[in-house]
Amino acid sequence: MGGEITLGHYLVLSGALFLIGLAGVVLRRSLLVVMMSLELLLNAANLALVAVGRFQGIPDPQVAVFFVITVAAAEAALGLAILVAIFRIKKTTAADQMASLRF
Amino acid sequence: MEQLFFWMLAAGLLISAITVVAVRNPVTNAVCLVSTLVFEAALFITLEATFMAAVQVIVYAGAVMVLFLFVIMLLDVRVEVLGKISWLKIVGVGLVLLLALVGLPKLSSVFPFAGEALHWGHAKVPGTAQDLGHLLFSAYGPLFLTTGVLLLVATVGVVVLCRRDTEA
Amino acid sequence: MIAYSPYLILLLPLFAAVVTRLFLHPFPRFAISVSTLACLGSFLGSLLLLFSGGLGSTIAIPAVPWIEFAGLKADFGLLMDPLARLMAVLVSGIALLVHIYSIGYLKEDPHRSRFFAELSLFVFSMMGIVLADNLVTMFLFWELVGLSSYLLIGFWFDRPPAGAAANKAFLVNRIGDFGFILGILGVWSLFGTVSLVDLPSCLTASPGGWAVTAVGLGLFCGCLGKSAQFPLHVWLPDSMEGPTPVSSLLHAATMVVAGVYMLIRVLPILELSAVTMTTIAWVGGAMTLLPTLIACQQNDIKRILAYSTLSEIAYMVMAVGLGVTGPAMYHLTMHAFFKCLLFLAAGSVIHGCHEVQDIWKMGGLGKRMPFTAIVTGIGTLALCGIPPLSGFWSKDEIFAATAHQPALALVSMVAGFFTSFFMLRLILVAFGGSPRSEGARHAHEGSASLIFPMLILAILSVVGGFLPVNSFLGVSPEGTHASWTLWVSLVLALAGFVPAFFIYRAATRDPLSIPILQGKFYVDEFYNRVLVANQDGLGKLADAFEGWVVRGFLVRGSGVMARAAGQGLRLVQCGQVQVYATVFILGALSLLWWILKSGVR
Amino acid sequence: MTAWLSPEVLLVLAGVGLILVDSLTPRSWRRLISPLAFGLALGLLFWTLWSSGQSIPDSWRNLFVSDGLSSIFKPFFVLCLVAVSGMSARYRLGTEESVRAEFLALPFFSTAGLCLLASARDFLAVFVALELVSISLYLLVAFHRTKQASLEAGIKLLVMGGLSTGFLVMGIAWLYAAAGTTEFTRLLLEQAGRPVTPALLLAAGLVVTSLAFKIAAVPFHAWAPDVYEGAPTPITAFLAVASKAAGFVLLMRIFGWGAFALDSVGTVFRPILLTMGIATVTLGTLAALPQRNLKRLLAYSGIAHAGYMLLALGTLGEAGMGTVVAYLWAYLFATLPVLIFINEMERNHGNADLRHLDGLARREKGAALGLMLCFLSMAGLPPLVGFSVKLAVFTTLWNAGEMPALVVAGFMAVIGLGFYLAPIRAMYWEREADAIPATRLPSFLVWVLLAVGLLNLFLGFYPKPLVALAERSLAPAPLSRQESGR
Amino acid sequence: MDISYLLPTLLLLPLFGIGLIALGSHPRKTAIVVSFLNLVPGLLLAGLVLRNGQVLFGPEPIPVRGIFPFKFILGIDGLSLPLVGLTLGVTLAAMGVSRDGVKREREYFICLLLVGLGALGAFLSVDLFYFFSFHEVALIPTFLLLGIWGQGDRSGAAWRMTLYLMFGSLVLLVALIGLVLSIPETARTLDWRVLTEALQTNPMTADRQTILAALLLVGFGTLISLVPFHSWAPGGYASAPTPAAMLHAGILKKFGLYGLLRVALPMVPAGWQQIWGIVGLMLAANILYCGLAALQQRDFRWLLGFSSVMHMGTIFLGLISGTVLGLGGALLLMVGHGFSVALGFAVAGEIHHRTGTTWIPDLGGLAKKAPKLWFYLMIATMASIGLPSLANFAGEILIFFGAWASHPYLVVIAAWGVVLSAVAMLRAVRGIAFGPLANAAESSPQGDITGTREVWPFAFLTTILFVLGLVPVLVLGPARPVLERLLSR
Repeated sequence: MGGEITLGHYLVLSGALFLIGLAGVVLRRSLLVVMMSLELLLNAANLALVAVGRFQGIPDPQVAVFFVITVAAAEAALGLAILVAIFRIKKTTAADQMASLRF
Repeated sequence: MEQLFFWMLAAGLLISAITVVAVRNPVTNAVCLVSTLVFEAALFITLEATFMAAVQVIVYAGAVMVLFLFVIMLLDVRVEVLGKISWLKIVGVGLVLLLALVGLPKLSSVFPFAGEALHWGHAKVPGTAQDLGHLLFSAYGPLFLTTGVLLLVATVGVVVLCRRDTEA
Repeated sequence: MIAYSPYLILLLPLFAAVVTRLFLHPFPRFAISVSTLACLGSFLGSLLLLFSGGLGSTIAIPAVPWIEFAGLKADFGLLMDPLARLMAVLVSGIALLVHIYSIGYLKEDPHRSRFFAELSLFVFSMMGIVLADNLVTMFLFWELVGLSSYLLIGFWFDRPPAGAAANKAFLVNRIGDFGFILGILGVWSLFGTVSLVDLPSCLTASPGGWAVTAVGLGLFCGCLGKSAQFPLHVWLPDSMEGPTPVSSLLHAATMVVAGVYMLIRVLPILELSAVTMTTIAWVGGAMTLLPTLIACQQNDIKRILAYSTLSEIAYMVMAVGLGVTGPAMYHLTMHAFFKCLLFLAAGSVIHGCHEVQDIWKMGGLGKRMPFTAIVTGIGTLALCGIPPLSGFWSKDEIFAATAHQPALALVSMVAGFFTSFFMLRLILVAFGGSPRSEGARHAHEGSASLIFPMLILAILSVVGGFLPVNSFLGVSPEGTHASWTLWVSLVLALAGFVPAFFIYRAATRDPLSIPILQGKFYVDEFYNRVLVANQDGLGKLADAFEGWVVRGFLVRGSGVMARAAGQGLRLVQCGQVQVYATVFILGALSLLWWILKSGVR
Repeated sequence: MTAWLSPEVLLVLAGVGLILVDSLTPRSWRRLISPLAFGLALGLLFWTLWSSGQSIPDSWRNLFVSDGLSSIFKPFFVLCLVAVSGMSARYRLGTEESVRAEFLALPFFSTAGLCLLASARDFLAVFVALELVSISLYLLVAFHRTKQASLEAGIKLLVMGGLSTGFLVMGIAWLYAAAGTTEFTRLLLEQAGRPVTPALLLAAGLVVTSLAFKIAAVPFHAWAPDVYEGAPTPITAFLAVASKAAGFVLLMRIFGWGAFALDSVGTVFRPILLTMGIATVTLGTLAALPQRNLKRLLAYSGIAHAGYMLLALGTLGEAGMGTVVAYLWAYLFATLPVLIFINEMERNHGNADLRHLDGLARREKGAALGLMLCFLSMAGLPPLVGFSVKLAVFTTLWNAGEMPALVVAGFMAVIGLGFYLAPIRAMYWEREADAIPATRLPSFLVWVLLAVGLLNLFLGFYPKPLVALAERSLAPAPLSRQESGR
Repeated sequence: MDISYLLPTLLLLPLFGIGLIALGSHPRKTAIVVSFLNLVPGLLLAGLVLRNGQVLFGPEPIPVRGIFPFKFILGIDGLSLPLVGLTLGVTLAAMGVSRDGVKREREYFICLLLVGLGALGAFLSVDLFYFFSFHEVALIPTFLLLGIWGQGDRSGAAWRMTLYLMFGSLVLLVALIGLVLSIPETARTLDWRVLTEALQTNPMTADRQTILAALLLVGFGTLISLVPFHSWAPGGYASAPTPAAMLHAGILKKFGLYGLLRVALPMVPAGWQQIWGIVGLMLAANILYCGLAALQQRDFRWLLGFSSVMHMGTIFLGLISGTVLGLGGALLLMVGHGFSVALGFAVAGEIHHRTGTTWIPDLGGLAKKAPKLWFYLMIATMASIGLPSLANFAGEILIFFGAWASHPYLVVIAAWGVVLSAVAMLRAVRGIAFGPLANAAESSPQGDITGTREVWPFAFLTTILFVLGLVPVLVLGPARPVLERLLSR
């Protein structure tokens, strides 16, 4: 199983997760999944934070994770609320249906 | 030991994350997201951040994801119809892959301590609820208050956006 | 203050012009009086000046400052040397006669007060040229003469040809002035002064070479325009569109001889270069002959006279080119008398025939207008240089000067032959035979104001030869006389009458038809086709370039480009949030890549 | 004790108070809620002005700082709040009328977040404050939930904002990884005298990305036009002025005094910021040319202005910072009146199409004059204040030797005139008055527009006050360069 | 007695007038009265300048460090005096030929006054910031004047003019920034007197000077419509309402020339040496190209516009002559051209008012129908083609004399330009004034300009043209020491 696990491993992992999140944001039509992908982004950051805190020996990143989770929750709640409102008038959550404002 | 857990969890994490992005059924997406979060919580534990792991499971997997599922059920979202596969998407995926395989290891190597090995029990940082709580209420007190306001705003928002029109 | 009083001869006409133009416009009678009296005053003043302070000497008069700036000094000063004084008398005198003549000639014209205002302005400008003490102010008046002649030629502005002729006159003069101003600039840069008084003393350190030649030719160019010499002669015949008094004033005594006068003034400079002098002499020589040829085939009475004027002035130019100013001035004076007489007579004919100008539509006028016929005859004899009339004496001196240039002498004498030919043609056709038009049948003599000036001029034409012009100028007559010129020229002049008499004795239409002469050697056509058309063509090109390329392509084009770029950028803004996200991510990634590139260095 | 009565606290209290008052009082009192909100905002403005530069509670010191910059910009944000409150009071909510109190209260929270941002000295604080602002803005933008445009704008802002948040958090994580801290001064001290590490640069790059998003710099700008157009106009004003300013305040703070105020970092970021500035100016100007919607026009114009400020900032010198401060104030004075007017226009005509301006000069002379002055100020024509600040930008660029940037900025300023003149042309040239339905503006608004327009003129001729502001914001910087050991 | 407060008075009076008009006084009368009253401080200041050499108002220049180191200083000396006089005179005349009953009268006269005010401020400003800003004050009023009250292709003309001028201004601005930043930071100032001195005692490197000179050339060149930056001018003037065309062509364009004389030439002398060749080409193009284009114009206003552009070339020749003579001639020609072109546009405006067109082929017989108008048309024409005794002639001849030594070829071109302009103008005069009455002229209700009320602006401009032509020392005298100082350094 290779060498020892290092901070680098965790950072790569978090980076990969971040990239997957980005891909989700860009590729998926459903706004619900887009928002899930945004959660992935934050989670990737959380992973990095915790790992860094562990290796740097400081507790502050974990506090940051705490705040991030709070923010993520608020953002998710609000986003879902907007989605519900959108669904009420448009009966869809497809991102490409939301393009009346343009040019 | 560390290696075993890390690789297992990492694989799980990535697989579920890819599933979140790749699968078309929203319920599957949501469930996989939960599993991603749980895997991540497990990874927190490998990093000896037990309290954060608990928060992750309770708040994230517990609360936020339930919210997602609720909405999915509420809206009765169907399986997503595939959009056109445009060159943009192919290029995007290709780029992601390229970056993941080539860029990330290189990128990660630039950070200090990047090569420091993980050994359980040698954590220099306390990860208990008490320690974090102390920090949260003293040094980061103002921010904690601010997050309170933030949640208030979110609450108001949800109420405003999702209320039934009784007056109209 | 009294020292400035000579300025009155200059300012009186100006005053008349301004007052007439601004205040007396609705009152023609007052306008005419003021204008004529001013001219009279100017004439008397000139006479007084001519005889005061001794003949042949220079009177010093303080200058009025105009431009005195950074080394350039150009003031309004009066140069009161004998030449100027004689010229002033001549100009104002002729102008006075023309004024008197015009009173009768334009009795019925509703715009006559404007005419007199313009006439006064002309007198003022002409006196200015004569009296100017430096080249810059001379140029100033030079231009003003151009303006007033423009106004006078275009006096009947509702006749389209008048406008065209006025424009042509002004523009051709402008071309001459173009050379003149460059010549003045050259004088200034070579000799450091533009003052005519200082000029002779500055010439001692003559730089010589091509520069002097160029300067001389530039100055001569001014003369070409104003004195209507080849190749700038085309305006003068056309300018006959103006009222006849104008023709006589402009083309007899004053405007056209300004060029000669100016040449005499700057002669010291011209003499520095033999090339210049030769050029002047030969241009003059050629111009004595060419117009006389053309005149033989012209039918408009005034045009015939105009071509004759071209030829006569060419004699003066030639004389200057030969370096003899005395004969030139002498001829200038004599020419003023008889040519003015001829023009006034022609005016009288036209007036009498109710605006008929074509000699073939006249005929039989000798009986109906005997006085006019007689003075025309006198004028003709004077013009042709038949002794003892005025023209004979002056021409003789010029011919004498050509004695050592036989080619020139020959050309100019042959011109005398043709002059006699066409003048007799004119008299025979217009005054002989029987009337050939309604106007000619009812022809009559004009009023006293028409007769009087003609009478004076006729007397002067007869006795003018005995006036002591040379003593006015303070020079002694040329000593040596090569007598052959006298006889040859006289014989040729008399010989000219013979063919004319036989051809035109009883002709009712022109038996000769020589297209090239009728077409005036096609110089006008050449100008129109080649020069004007080319310049207009360039103008069209510039205008099209301006319209299409500059305004259309560059200006509007850049606007369109900017707008198109804007439209293009809008397309990225397609409304798809995921496209935005892609742009965002790509932007962020390239930013990181850039940082890595420049940071890891 | 008074330290606790900082604007942020009072703003939150006011917001909560508004909601409480609304829910606790009889329904018939509701029409008083708008004046109340406006009054509160106005009161807070005076309080902020009076208490600016006052010290903050001790326990906040490690997260927040009270210095020249914050004391200049807190009033700025509260001034925006006043305008937004006034505009909100006149905004037609339609079916949302029952939640007007929330509509009025939420900007207070958002402003609190902005004020916190203005004095944040720790990236964690930046994150939390920024999220407070963002989340309130997501909500406010989508507030008009029966209007599709509003919702669409909301979801677009949310997606893009979420993305940017992701980058910010990742950046913070990397900052921890690179330096072990997110506190500005410590970051500075940590790195001083050492060769800069790529890790720190990368982290800074991520942070800058999210701030560039905030100020709508190319290529992170794409959300701005759509969101400006879809959002309720008062919120557009808030986004266009306050939120953009906050981004700049942070950029100034991190590049001017804290965190990344190091030459070694600067040499890397200077070309990046300048390039971004050039791109932003160019895109904003060119894309604005074909716009017929006044709100979109303003959005692109705002992008262009961000570009100019970014160019000044990109020189990373004291002069550049001062310029940005002055520019932001000038931008406020030029943009806010126009948005106030657009708010009225939407109230009367339902949208912000340029043709509603036709013949305005005949109907509303004062308002047209005021608007014209504002547009001209935005275009940067002397003697309006917009010119003075553009002059400062050009001067800064020349002084820094950034000729390509200077040339582009100059060219774009000329092209920009092309679209700033469009509304003027509509107001003054186009159709005659009788062809247009007459809807009068309230006279006090006319006076406001005119007064602010003339203020533009006055400040153009006499920019001393702006200079003073700029100098004050620069002068007493506790996180001064000396501290960083240089 | 210190009466330097007359300087701000010059600016405040029009401002006061604008206020009065905005508040409801009779627009045209107010504008005329204000412009007339402004002559009083103008004349007093002229006297003061003649006696003292210069008048200054405002704080003494001290170097100020910071972002905006400018001070509001007004000043007038022998160089700006003629231009201030030009502004006052042309403004008065422009107000005089304006008419009652224009649509949206108030705004119209406010815009006109603003244009005049801007020019006046620019000529009076000692501080480069205000020097620049005041010029721009006129930009938007011009845009509005063209757009609202213009004729023909007013929209295109307005856009073109505004964008062009803005372009020129910005290039100029960049150049000015460059100039100011070329002196050490401790001595930094925007006062052109101090700046000139500083730059002359410590000149910049030649390369830098060259760049700045090129920028200044493009900037000022656009403002004075130097080829190839000229194409806004003819069309703009053709479309502008009469008083606006008078003000802009007569006064505002001179700002660029004034700026060259005041700022550009003395501050970067070595730079100009480097680009003489290009400048010569450009001004030759101005004279020949625009002269030729003028030949082809069939609309009188376009013709005036082109001929005005063409004259800029001649003035420029004076500026680059490098002699006091040439500079003085340029100054004189600036003033003369200002008055004459204003007169020309005033006449064109009257023609347009009477016949509804300035299309020359449609016109004719003006001399018969309206002799007074014809008289002034002749004066304008003669002035513009450099007829002696009018101011333009004196200026031209001085320029020719001044530039002869250094640029003989250009002088030849310029002299030929005089011929070209004569051809163009006289053709137009022939078309307009000579010949039988054209239909357009016959159908018009009014005839000649009559009565003092209509005639005085024309007579006023004509008088000034004659006075300056006959007594050029009025302009040259006070300017001479300034110009000499300018060259001696």
